[in-house]
Amino acid sequence: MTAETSSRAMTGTFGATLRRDLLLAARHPGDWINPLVFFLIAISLIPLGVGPESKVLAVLAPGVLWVMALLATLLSLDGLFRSDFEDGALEQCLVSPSLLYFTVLAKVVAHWLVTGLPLTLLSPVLGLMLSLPGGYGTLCLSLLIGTATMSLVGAVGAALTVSLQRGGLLLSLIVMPLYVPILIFGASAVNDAAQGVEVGVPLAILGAFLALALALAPMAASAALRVCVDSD
Amino acid sequence: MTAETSSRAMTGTFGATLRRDLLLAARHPGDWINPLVFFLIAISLIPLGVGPESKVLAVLAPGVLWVMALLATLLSLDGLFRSDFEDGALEQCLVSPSLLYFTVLAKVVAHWLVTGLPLTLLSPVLGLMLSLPGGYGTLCLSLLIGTATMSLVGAVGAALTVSLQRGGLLLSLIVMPLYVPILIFGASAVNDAAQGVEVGVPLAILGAFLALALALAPMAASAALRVCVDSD
Amino acid sequence: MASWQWFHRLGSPRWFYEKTGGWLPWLTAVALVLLVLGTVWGLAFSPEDFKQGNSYRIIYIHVPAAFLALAGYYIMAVCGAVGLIWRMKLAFMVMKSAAPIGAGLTFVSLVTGAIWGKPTWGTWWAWDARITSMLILFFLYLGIMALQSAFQNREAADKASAILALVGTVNIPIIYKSVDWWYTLHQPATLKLTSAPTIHASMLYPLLTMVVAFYVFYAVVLLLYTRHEILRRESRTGWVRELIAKEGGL
Amino acid sequence: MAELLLTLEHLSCERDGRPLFSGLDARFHGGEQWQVQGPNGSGKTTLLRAIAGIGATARGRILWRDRAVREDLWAFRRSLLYIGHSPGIKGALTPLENLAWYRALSAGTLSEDSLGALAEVGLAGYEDIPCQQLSAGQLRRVALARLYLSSAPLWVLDEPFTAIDKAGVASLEARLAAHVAAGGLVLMTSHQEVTLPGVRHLDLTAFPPVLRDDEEGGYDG
Amino acid sequence: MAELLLTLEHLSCERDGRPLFSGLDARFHGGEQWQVQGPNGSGKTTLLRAIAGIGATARGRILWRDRAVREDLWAFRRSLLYIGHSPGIKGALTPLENLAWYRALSAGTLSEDSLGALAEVGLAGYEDIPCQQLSAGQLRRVALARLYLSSAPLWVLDEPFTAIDKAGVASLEARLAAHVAAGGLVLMTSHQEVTLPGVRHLDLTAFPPVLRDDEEGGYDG
Ligand code: HEM
Ligand SMILES: Nc1ncnc2c1ncn2[C@@H]1O[C@H](COP(=O)(O)OP(=O)(O)OP(=O)(O)O)[C@@H](O)[C@H]1O
Ligand SMILES: Nc1ncnc2c1ncn2[C@@H]1O[C@H](COP(=O)(O)OP(=O)(O)OP(=O)(O)O)[C@@H](O)[C@H]1O
Ligand SMILES: [Mg+2]
Ligand SMILES: [Mg+2]
Repeated sequence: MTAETSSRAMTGTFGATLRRDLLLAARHPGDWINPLVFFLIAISLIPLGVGPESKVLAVLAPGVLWVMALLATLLSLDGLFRSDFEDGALEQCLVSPSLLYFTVLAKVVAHWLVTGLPLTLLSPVLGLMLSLPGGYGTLCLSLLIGTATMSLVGAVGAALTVSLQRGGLLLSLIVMPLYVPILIFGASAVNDAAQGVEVGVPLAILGAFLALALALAPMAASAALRVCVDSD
Repeated sequence: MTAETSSRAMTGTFGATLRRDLLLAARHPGDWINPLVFFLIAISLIPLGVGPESKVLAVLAPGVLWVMALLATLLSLDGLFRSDFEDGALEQCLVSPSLLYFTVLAKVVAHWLVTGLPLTLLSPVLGLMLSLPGGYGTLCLSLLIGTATMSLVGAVGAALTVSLQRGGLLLSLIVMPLYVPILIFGASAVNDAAQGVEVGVPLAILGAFLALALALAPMAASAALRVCVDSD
Repeated sequence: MASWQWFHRLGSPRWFYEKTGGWLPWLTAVALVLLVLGTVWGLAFSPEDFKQGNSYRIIYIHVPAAFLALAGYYIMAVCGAVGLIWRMKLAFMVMKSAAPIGAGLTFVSLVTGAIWGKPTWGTWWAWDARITSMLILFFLYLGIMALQSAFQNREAADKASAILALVGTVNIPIIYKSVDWWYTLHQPATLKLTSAPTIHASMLYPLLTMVVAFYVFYAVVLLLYTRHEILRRESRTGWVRELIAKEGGL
Repeated sequence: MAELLLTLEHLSCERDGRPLFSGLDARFHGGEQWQVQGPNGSGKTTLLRAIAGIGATARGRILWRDRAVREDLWAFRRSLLYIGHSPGIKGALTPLENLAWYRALSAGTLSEDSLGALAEVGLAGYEDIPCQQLSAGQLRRVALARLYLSSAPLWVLDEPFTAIDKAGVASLEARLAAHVAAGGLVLMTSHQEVTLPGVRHLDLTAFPPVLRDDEEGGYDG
Repeated sequence: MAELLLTLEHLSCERDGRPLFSGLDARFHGGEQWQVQGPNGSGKTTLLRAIAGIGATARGRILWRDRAVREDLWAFRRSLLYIGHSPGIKGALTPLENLAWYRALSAGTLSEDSLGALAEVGLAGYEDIPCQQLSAGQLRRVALARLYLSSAPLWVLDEPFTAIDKAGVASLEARLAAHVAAGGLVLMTSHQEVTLPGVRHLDLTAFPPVLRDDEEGGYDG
């Protein structure tokens, strides 16, 4: 009941939920492999549609890599709260004495660890496939920050659509406009880096977005969960 | 019991299922509006990633339009049998005396009417936004045939993944390779048309794909449903 | 508690319905007069633009619509916040009504812009910074409407879309700034808009009239939508039944 | 009355390689009502689904009127009404629309009087309300309305009384009794007390699983 | 024993604008066991969820130990064990892992002896099997194992006996009786016969919905 025990209980929730979600990801490898595969395939479709000239592809590469990473993140978001909602675990979170904030934060961190991070690690390979001329380090760094921000912002959308039967595409609709700034700065950082220009500013701005999202998104998502869990 | 009454029963199933699915789409407008919106938004993201120069965009336009139409179809497929599976209607189809073939065919036709067709009708507007220089008629025609084929082929994937909790992305993985030929001929038809070249051949090949899919896909999907409905 | 009386009453759909019934005719009249005045002035009496000829006259619709599209989003979001904080049902009703109107105005400004673009730029569409931001604003509106309609449960629909609207307000300035930045980064030299200062006073006054007219017009439409929404939501309550009985079925 | 309808010959089921029961032999006649019993996880649902032909996990033979079911699937399915755990009702459609679709699917084995059937299950007045606005029990009632429409002789019902209140259970039991009296056959499970006169019990624990030592045949079904 | 724990003051609920019940006043004391009754669709689930604080569809006041629940949510949630329709069990995790997460979530109100609790609900030997391989009843048993761990005084149980076989129901009833004997309070629904001595009944049909005629306030909550 004291502040101290309660704060211990909070970190307990965070750790236990993070551990649980990572365990779930380990048991269902599809959950984190699928976004990767989507990223891979969607990018390989581009040369099939646009044509194989590497000069054209090099111009496209930063934009296409970022757009597809964005779409892959977006599509993986639908599962963030969905399965917990369907099997009733989410309503147990709502009635439990733990702060929902930490549960949500833990779920988002787990989500990023199993989608954003592997996506980032895969991106240089796909950059090669699209003949990206340079800036591989910036590509990774920008995706690292960007995917984390996208997981956070996306959690709000996932929470808002959790009780809707086919929320997946609605989620895209809600969240995509919010991703525009991230996409713009991320893609242009890679573009600049590929042309050898200084990229401090866009990366710093991406970092600022991340800080903002970290402060606000879990709160908004918790509020959204409380509102939406009872209704369909 | 005679062949005649049974054939009447079959067309009855087809008609009733088609009507039911269209009714469901009318009651849940999100189901068919969402893929459209995805198409719209995903295409609008491309300039944000790649840059606004209309010359660059014009080169990309046919490929990007086709890739995004393909992704939109793909994402809408997950719901094709999913909700019927979850609420038990699918197992009722399996135990009913009607041929599953007609039920599946009706569901695919309904799916195309509410996703492929509107997507096709929207595509010229998006072509304009990407500064597609010409070939709007070919764009529509190729998408019309292509989306129908994709709905049919996708039904097999949707059936195979119906019992998997988060089949969505696995579905993409299964179905995307099958879509590659459609994408190649579709995009190159539009590309040719934009440059004023004759497009009879790729369109004819697309038509042949459609005929083939029409003959085989509903059968394969029915078989897949029988196998997959009981297992998770 | 007494000082909150007015606030309580403001929150009552019935009070709102009865009060606005009186305002509506006046507002409608003002909107019509201003619209007619602005249109006639703008179309018939203001001079031709020396570069664009008569095609520029579409700004008399385009610019007011664009202004209101943005303002409408904030009106909607503020209503959402009021609804969430004070649990005021009326605010949610206004918010729900504001979404389609705002989306419609955004759409009008996009379409008139496109129509204007054809004679001036020779293309229907270009990824100009303002146009792009407008398009994204349109998506934000669509998202809110889609979310609103996806819920079966009205209360959840209201609260969920209010949360989304608030998240959107945090984002809109960021989106505008980043699209600006993106555009200046890539800006192709081929396109140049006629910039604001070149607008001559004789063009500006009718434009201002139209802007005011659009604001009043917006208020009228918003009231109509909200009143309709009130009737639908309160259709089970006594006063609406009485009203319907009195008016002999709507 | 005593016509032999359904025969199970040496039926065994397993889930994920774990055998549930084996060597199940049983003969079901018209005019009988059977309750499959067993504790949680003993395989009741699995057995009923195997009989209905969903899931390919059974080995052994299932005969309908002395012919293997697979030889004349169509005839068997026309004779079967299966209602499982999930009600199979679309939330966006009204009860009437849901039943209309089932009628189309049934190839003539469901009669037309949906309104009457809905009244029988206590949903008069709910005919035109989207089903997602119904409670758990009301939703099941929509699914069970088919009991008042079906002319199929074999009814396979997996926990039909779940979420149904007492008055509802009593009227459903009366309906089952009427079906049985008309020469039909009912196979059901229920963890609640079933108060039907003459109900017979099939206890799954009487057919304990044996670990198959050899897999000679390698055929299933 | 007779400590006043939970008070409902003039509670009304509606779903989608359709009122379910209204003017519900009730006082629940420690050492009591209440069964909420009413036919299908009368709003039992809605009431229990409103008490647990899920869904904002209730108007009226809910007091816990004479303080409005909203004023000290944390204390109320520490005193509450809610088990709803859905078991809330992850199929990919084992029963032990599921319970471990619930313990972390419970801020100290669940004790540690998961193994013992699983044995009590008859799942000894199933501790390390992924829950998706359990039957409907076994899954519910995992959820109900929390009854053997919880030190919360208020238990809100929505149809806890669904899909549980007879032996299971009997032992759960014994557990509920022990909780009540220790001064706890149980609120539950069940369409099955509950054979607990001294169970009280709250009949929702006694609080018929009234159409609210005025909405002067415009506030809900
Ligand atoms: C789809 C296309 C277009 C959209 C969405 C659009 C959007 C907007 C918006 C949002 C505003 C008012 C906001 C502001 O003042 O910054 C505006 C004002 C204006 N637009 Fe457009 N526009 C479009 C096309 C055009 C075209 C083709 C032209 C002219 C060649 C044009 C010329 C102007 C002018 C002159 C103003 C008012 C002056 C000003 O405030 O800068 N617009 N437009
Ligand atoms: N989807 C599944 N995957 C793997 N195993 C399963 C699955 N569903 C059930 N089982 C296993 O099969 C066995 C039988 O399950 P079944 O559902 O037939 O039991 P039941 O007798 O209907 O039980 P209940 O009374 O709880 O409904 C159970 O022991 C369970 O462990
Ligand atoms: N998701 C929902 N949306 C709208 N209305 C609903 C929803 N769920 C239930 N209802 C309505 O609310 C009413 C009460 O439902 P509730 O689930 O509380 O009933 P219940 O007493 O628990 O019934 P049961 O015994 O069938 O479980 C029902 O009449 C139903 O029509
Ligand atoms: Mg079962
Ligand atoms: Mg209930």
